[in-house]
Amino acid sequence: MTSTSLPVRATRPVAVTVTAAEEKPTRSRRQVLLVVAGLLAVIAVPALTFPAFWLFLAAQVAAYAIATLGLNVLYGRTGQLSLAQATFMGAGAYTGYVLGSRGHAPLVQLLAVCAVSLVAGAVVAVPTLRLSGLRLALVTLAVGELFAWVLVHTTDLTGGTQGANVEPLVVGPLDASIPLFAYLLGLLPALVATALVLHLDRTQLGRRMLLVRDSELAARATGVPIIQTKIVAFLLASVFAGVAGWLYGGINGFVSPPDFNLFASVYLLVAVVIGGARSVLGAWVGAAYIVVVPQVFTALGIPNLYALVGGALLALVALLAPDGLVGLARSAAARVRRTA
Amino acid sequence: MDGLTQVLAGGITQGCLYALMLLGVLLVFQVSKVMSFAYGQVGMVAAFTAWAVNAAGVPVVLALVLGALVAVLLNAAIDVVAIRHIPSDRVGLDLVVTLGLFLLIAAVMQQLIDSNSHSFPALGADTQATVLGARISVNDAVVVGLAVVVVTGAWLVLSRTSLGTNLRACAEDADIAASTGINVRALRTGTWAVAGLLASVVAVAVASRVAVDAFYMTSVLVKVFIAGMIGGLDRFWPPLLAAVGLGVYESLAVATFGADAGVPAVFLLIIAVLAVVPKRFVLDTSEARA
Amino acid sequence: MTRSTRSRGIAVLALTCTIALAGCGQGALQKTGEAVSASGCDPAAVGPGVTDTEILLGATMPLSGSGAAGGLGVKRGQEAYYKMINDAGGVQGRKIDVKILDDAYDPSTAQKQMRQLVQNNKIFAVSGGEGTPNFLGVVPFLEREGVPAVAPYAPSDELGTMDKPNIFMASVNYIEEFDLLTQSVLEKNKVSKISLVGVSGNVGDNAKAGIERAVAGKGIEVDYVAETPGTTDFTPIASQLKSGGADWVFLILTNADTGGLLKAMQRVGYSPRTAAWSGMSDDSYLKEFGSLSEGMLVALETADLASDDPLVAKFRTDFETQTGKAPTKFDELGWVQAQLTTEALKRTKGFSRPCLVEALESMTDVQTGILPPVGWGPDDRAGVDAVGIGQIEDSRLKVLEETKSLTS
Amino acid sequence: MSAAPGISIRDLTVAYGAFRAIEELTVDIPAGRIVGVVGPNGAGKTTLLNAITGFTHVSGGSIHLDEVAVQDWSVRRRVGAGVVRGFQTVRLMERESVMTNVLVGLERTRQPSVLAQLLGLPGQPRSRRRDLDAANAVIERLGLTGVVHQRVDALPFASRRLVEVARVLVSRPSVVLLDEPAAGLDQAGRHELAAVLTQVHAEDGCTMLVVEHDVDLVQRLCQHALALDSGHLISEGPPADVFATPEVQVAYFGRSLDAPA
Repeated sequence: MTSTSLPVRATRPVAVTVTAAEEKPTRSRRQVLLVVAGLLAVIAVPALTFPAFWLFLAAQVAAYAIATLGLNVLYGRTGQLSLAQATFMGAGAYTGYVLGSRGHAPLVQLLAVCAVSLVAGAVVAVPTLRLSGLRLALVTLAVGELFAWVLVHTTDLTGGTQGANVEPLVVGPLDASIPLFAYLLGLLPALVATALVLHLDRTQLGRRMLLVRDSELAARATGVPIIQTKIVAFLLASVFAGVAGWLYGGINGFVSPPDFNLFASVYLLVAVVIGGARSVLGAWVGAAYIVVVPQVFTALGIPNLYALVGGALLALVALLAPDGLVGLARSAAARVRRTA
Repeated sequence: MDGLTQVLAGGITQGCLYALMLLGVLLVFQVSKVMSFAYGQVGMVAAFTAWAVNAAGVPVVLALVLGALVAVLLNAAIDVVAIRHIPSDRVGLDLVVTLGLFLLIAAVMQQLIDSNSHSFPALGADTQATVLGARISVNDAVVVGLAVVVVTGAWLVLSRTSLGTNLRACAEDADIAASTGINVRALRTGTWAVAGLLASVVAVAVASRVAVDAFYMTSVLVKVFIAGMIGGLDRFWPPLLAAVGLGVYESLAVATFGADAGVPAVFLLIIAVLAVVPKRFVLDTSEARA
Repeated sequence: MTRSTRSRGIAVLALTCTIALAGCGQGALQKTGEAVSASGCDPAAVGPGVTDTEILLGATMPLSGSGAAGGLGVKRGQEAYYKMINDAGGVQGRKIDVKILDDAYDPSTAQKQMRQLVQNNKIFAVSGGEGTPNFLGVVPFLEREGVPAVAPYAPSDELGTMDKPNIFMASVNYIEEFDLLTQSVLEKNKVSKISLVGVSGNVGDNAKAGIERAVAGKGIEVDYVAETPGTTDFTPIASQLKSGGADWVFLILTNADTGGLLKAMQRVGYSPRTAAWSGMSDDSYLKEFGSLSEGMLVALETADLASDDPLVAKFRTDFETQTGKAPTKFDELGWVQAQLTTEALKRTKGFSRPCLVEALESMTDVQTGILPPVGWGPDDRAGVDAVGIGQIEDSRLKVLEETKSLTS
Repeated sequence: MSAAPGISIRDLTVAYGAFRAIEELTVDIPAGRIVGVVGPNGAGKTTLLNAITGFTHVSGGSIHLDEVAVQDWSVRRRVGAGVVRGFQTVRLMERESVMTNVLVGLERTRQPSVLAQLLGLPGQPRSRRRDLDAANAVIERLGLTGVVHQRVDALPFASRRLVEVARVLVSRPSVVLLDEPAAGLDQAGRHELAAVLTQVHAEDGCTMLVVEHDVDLVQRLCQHALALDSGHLISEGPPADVFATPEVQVAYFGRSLDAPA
């Protein structure tokens, strides 16, 4: 084997086995246990210590995390800017409401929500498969405005501008009107969604998405089915958003058109970009931002600050820190490790 | 259908407003290859500032000039502070950054002034005459006249003057333009400033017909982008005519299907057009060249 | 342990531990609010939001956006009344604190704000409110949490009945109001066609039902244009009304939107006779849009500010001493809401919500001067049943018929 | 098609409007050899490469791999058949690791269905193991083992060039087309690249087409060379002979080397 004397920068030896490298650097057993323990703590703290109101907020964070994970796949990984992520949340929420108010079981609601989101996602994705950039953003914006118009003009079905009172979600023993159960009802699907996106990271489909985001030319040259990859990303995002909307409705007990309008879609984008468009942890940080920060600013008496800070952060983080806050934290931690 | 001339007159006036604003969008796109979601808000800042200053006692004309000045400086600042720092390989980043500015500018204005909507001085919208069975106000006439004058003026500047050729050179290839001594940065920021002026004129005209608040220009901007997409952003006359056509189309839809029909009519159009119109109209990704 | 099996391990571990937690969760287990039972007043029990020195009340109303005029007035009126009561020693030895949050006339924001008031700030009861669509957004939540609401200004056929036992209304719903308004228009004018422009949803539908009840069998055509809150461009609606050619246009929109529509109608050259809900009787509306509303007939829910009724006179002097300004119609509305809430707090035997409900049900024939006599009972939540009629002449309100009971 | 097909081009024409980038080109690229494509700027080198890979539409003539006519095949179909290319300006996933960038090159090999991948159905671990082994093999051969988990944007330019080459080679293609792979490398880097490509070619045995300016590199790396000038073939044969022919020198240096200065 020829000795390679290429001028490779002298890098600190990463703990990697000599011969076959894994997909991701394998961490030592101690690190693995640390991560697992940390995760359990984060999950257990709200359940044990939070008062009812903040436990309810934690449940909403979990529901929103599924929507931001969907946008993480569509925008963060595949680079497709959609301004209709909240619209698909609305489709899921109202499907759940219409079926729930007619006495259908939660499982039936969930299946219907996934079906409606898939169909809605396909209807939007297929005709726009050649579009990207501004054109895709404009079409998704138009779909959102049409959805809002339909909601307002179907008052007897959806409650129109008045909004709709959604029966709290009851799945087996878990009744969403009790905050702890609401937290669990939001958390379990969110963990499944998180595992799915983490798993996506280790599949060829995940890599196709990243290549489509970074260079469609290279994607063509390696034989990646670009259109199919975009559609799969779009459908994943719309189903994730549909389920998130359904859970939001079931937990919040009330849905109305402004919850799913253009600004809601923009704030979902703010969340994903601030958290870190490509990182799963970033999607959760973004979801927490969307739910908790408005409450804080309202408590401070200046609700308008949420839009102000959101706008400023979206512009700044997108420009200066492409990997978002989580990315910054990781590189800071890495730098600390390197100097320590 | 009685009042057809009224519907057409209203449509053409609205279309001229879209065309005037689209001219700003086209100039900016040619020079910076960027679409700014915050462009509507720049116009809103002009009108809202003018309203606030006027409400505080300053005469209307001075208030309008002040508002326009703020808008011009703001749009130029957006180019200098944000747009210049967008790395060319990050496709679509201009949308995300300007979406952030869209939210930021609205929130700042709500903080400085308020989040209510206010009625704007009529600027001649109430003094009307009936021409060919349609009620035309002074405001309408000014808008249409201004649109015709400004658009043809811009056409002449672009096609016949050295400034025009410099602009087009910048659009084609900034590096080559820079190599021939054109100060590309100054020209770009200057174009953004002119676009700011156009946006403030349109925003004031729209405010005089409707009302002014922090978000009233959003739907106008979306329709302007739609017209730009239909006509093609790298051309001149087709998109501007598409803008006027969109105004008439919208006005006809409202007249025939009632007030509620405006929103769906426009947005169904954009989905149909964008999904069908071939992609070559707009070079979205800068790496289109193999 | 390769990477892939490890992450599956995490998921399984997380699931088992959270299920285990479900068993041992503490305070957050029961439903957040106890179910309200009218008869269960236990004087010893102390409800949320009450301490030995303070009673915390809450409400949401539009303090920004197109409905701001109404919300700001009601807030001023309530705070002025509570300040007067607190200066005089409060109620049963406790000061009253009211926390009023902005809901921008939007059901979704109202619902979020009310959840914060009830679950986070732990208010004892809801003191009044302004605007129907926003309040209707919080009603399901208040019912679930068992929080009583006193005299919210949210006229609607969905409220004021026993299927919403927590909501004690003190205003006639829009079906009655527009029924009476249309009757008084028909008494004095020859009407061929009526166009109604109303806030889309329950408010507009109620107004339309009221008009149709009044014109039943009289061969008068009625058409209805729904307006989505937040509309800024009224030219399309104005031109649609003009092509409809009605000689009377009835309006039930927020103050700012009503002004916007009247301006647009003037611009397209359409000037029919107009009539509207009681919001147009407020001074801020008259000041800004009075010139556009010449001859407009307006329903009246509260007494005329210039009335010589001693109780109204006392209100005027009290309000001026508290705020140093003359009251407007919405100030008057806020003042009476606080007055009714305080009356219930004075009467309640114990400071738990069931006791407050019992006190409210004991209030029959309460004379405030501002509203017609207010009366509730174990199965009566309507409160009042009277509407007056006024007319706008050169930007000032002239009372044609005082607020008299519909039934008498 | 064999593991290293010959590429036979018959009067190939590629025109952009009136401009003919390649005109009536007829040439046989020998199977299983490393072939250099040389010529001044604008000679049509990259256009030839684009035509073979399907990125540019062919106005006339034919391209055969062994006996199979491919000029009408889509890019994706050609890639599936093993015709894989690199780019003049490196196109990688900048914020991803070297391993991810190399693994994506296995796209053209049999991959489980989208649904199977999404749900992690059985059959995944086996194909993942196979992909990882292939990636590790080429990473080791190109000396990138030390930086396998580093983000590409943290690597020096030379290593990033090698990562793209690794992505091209990982699926063991039958035809490899590289567009100025040594551009931007210093002398040592060029020699190293030539050594690596020669060694990989010797082991894998594919037909390799390298568009390159550097005369020394072509002579060191290529077993055969084609010289193009404004769309025409002006010389063909072993690199030393090609660079000796007067027409090539005129095209390259503006005059014949041995003519008086």
